[in-house]
Amino acid sequence: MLHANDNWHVSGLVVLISFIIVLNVIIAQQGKVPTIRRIPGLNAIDEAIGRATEMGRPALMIPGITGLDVGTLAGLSILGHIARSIARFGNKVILLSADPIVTGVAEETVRDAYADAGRQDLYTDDDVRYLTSEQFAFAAGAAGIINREKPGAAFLFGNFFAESLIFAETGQQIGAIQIAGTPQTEQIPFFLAACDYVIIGEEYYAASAYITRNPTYLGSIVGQDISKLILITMVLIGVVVASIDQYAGAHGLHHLSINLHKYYLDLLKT
Amino acid sequence: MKKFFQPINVHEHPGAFFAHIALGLAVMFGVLAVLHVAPKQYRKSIIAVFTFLGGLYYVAEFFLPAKGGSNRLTQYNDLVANIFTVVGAYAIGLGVISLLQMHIRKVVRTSPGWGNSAALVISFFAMTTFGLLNAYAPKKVLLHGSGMHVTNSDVFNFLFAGGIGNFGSAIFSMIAFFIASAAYRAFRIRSLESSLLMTAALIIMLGSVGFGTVLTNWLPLGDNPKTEFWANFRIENIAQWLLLQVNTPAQRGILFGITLGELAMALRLWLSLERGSYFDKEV
Amino acid sequence: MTSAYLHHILNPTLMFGALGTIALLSLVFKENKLYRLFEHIYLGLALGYDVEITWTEVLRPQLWDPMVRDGQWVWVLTIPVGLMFYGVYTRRFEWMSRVVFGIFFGAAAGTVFQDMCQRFVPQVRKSFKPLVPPPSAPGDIHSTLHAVSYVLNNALFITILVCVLTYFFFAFDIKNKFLLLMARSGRLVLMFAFGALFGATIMTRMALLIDRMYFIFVDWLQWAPK
Amino acid sequence: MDRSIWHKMQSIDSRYIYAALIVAILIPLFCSKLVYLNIPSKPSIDFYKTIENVANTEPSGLVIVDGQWSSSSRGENKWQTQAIITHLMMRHIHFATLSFDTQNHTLTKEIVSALAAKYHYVYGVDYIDWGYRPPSAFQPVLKGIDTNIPGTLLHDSDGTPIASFPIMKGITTVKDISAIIEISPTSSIDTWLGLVQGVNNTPLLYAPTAISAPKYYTYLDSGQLSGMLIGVKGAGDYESLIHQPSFGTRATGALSFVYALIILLVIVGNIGHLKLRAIAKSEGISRP
Repeated sequence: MLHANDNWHVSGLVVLISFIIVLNVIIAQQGKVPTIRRIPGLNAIDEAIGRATEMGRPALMIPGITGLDVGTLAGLSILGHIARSIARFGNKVILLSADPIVTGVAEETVRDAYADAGRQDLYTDDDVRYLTSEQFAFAAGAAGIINREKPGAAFLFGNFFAESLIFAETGQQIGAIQIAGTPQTEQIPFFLAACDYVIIGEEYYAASAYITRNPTYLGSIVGQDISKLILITMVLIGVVVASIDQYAGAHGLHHLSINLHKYYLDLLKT
Repeated sequence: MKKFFQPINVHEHPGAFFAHIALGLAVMFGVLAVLHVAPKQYRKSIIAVFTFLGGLYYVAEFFLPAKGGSNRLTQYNDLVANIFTVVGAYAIGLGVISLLQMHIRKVVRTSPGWGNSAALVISFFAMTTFGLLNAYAPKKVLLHGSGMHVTNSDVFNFLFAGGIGNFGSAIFSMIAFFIASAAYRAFRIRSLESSLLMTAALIIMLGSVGFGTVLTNWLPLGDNPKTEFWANFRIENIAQWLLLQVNTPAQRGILFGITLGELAMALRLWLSLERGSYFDKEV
Repeated sequence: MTSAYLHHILNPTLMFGALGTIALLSLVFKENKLYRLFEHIYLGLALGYDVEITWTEVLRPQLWDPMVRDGQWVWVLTIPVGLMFYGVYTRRFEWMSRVVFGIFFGAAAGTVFQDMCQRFVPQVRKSFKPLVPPPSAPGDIHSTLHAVSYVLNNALFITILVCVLTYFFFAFDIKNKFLLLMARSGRLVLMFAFGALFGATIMTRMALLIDRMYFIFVDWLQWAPK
Repeated sequence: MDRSIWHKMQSIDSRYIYAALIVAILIPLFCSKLVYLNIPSKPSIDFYKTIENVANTEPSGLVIVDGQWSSSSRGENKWQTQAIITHLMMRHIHFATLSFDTQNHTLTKEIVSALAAKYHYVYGVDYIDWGYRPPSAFQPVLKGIDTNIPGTLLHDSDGTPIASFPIMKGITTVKDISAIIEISPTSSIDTWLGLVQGVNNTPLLYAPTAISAPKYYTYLDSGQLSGMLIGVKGAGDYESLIHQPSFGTRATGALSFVYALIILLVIVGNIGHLKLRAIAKSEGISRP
């Protein structure tokens, strides 16, 4: 599907969902702020920072290994909030980045976080480090830094691939409390095995809302929930219609079957 | 106006070529200067406008009705991609400055571990130099005599195939160690969740390796309709069923949620509805 | 030891690769000086390769050649835009870097509509799974069994999908016991699925380590039989 | 019994685990004569039968071997390639190799040349190297194979027109191809399924890495794929089916050891954990 007019039903559905999300963001920004459920793992952020500070060890952050895409931005947004907490605790942060542009955004994010907490004195230029964009060279460098600087807490939020376990397991071995999340679902099993707290799937995109209770994010979550409800309904109707179609096909009711395809089953066909 | 942007051959009209470059740069810097002297309260809006424009092309290209796979904008897809690639490539300096600054400082101050930092800096310059030499003059002989014949491309291969290639595989294979220790630690009957994690992993493991499949090898293979039913209980078939019938819908459920989250985040960014430390700061 | 063997062992490319492999893998036992050295060499090489690739694969073919060879001088206009990145280093021009970051944010966000339509919506359509079995194939002696398994598998598929989606509701305050149970079982199924993924990944990862051992003991040292 | 032994069982130092893992891998590597329990899986057997069928029914047919793997997945794909090429040569089936990855072209060539010397395969008569094509040309080349093979591929890797080789006599479209083998860590098989397989129901065989295999079982069920070699276990299966044990067999043996080790570790860890929990319960202390 290269253009919207290849199938207006499909693009229409996407526009409808987009509209619902934006509308809910605006409603929330006007002051009608919703609440959301607990996300296990995120409550432990302050505890992890507190313990690292007590031990006199810095906190480590990695915003994934890809360039500036939506997943990385969501990760940076979560890390920005965490950096503020770290600054408030008066602790140091080490952020490792695998992309030059992400490095730039991360530098600003972390510096701002320290400025907001009034602790500019704690921030130095070496705190946000670009290593390389080569996947495993980055992993080698990160594993070395984790072993040498022994962070007391590690926050892994971004796009991770096969190397996820290298960070998580080396961090685990030096005794860091680790909290991780990624939109790359295949890596979640490894985070589950090696980290103390893992946020799963869409929780990754809901994390900022949960940490900050910011109306914009909360409104967005409501929009996403309504969209999910629409999708579930569509699937359930689809199951019923497909069953009738199967029955019709088996009993020679071809006319019915053609209509079911025309008016529902094939609407979203691309 | 359109004529102004036409290509000019630098060898035939060097004067015109450089004049255009100078004028173009002057106008660009002029625009930037105007943006910079604009009152500070407009800065947030300026950023919002540019963010919106940055995404507008792709949105418009997608939604404008197309005939035969292309519309008025489709022909510019390559150009837009090229512009983003080229501008993005300039950012490489951000990374290089960040890393080299730190390590050169270490070498200059001979602070602990400066030897390693020196190794990093030397490898960096060696790779950059021989990478470029390999691109421009791969066959040029560097060392010759006493049975030796070393070209630029040989040195590049030493660094690339011998170094980067092997080192990458080594780090990749390190995951094998970690997967073993992580499995040992995580697969415990500690809670219902960790028990489920363990059970599924063990079934898949047994189903995919020699001694596991031996366990149920007394069951028929299933190539005969009479015994077909019992073949379902072979461990490799149970493993396959788990991956297809349990794993697939679970992954799809996650995908639904994640994609919606991604869409919401993208919309907030594009329309500058995003809030948070980076986006809220007064500039 | 014969001189041919020594010559083989001391082949610079092979030796560099093998020593580096051993040094890097030694990290799993203990962080040590040799690891540190090769880690830094690797980082330096990779960063150098980044720079080299950026020139030979991006800037030379897409900027330099079009400008110098084809006279497309307009590409020079990208330079001031690229310079804006470096605003991060100064207080005065810091805000300028936000403009160019913003353009990139926008571009990353702008492709999302096509992505949703192309990758996501088909997944919705593929979930329309009938709960009525298809007519049985002629001569199928297990037709009832096949019909039952078809319906059960599809029902299971839909149940898991809906349960997992229920788990991902954040803003709706779910009080209904049945829905709570669905959300809870959604999370449990997720754990089961993650376990399966974990198990399925082990072979590919191990194969790579086996290959590295082969590289060291068979290809390089030639201690183990070929 | 002493409480500390249970403690040790549930918290073994990971360095011992790593050392044990290395030993588990090295035993089969050094003892090439060990015999392992391994039963070829059904997809592997189907793969083998398909090739045997080509040898029996179309002795002069041509098989396409397409490689998309590079050094990062060589641990699995290299041994699959070696086993498959060995089988083709043992049964004297003609084949053409094709690569859509720069590294793959060199890696596949190494394997084929070594085996060609052993089985007296003559280039251009018994096998041919269609060469490397950039990944961006993947779809166009596959579309071209449907209708005009010599016209799409034009030259072999040395620049000689492929139509001039005896092996290409009578080969013009996909209808003249006896089977297609895809060896790849990516989802490239989708494109073969979508653009080539259905045209003439050519038997399509797939050799993926273990990670990417699960997605493709459905195509085995539907018959669009005629067989599948899954990861390094698939390579081991194949070597035992053609009675040519090589590295795949040793690697499969190593895998069995490694898996047994991990399962053993999990069991030991759980015994320690459960016992400690029981002790703690009986002493009235909450969880250890």
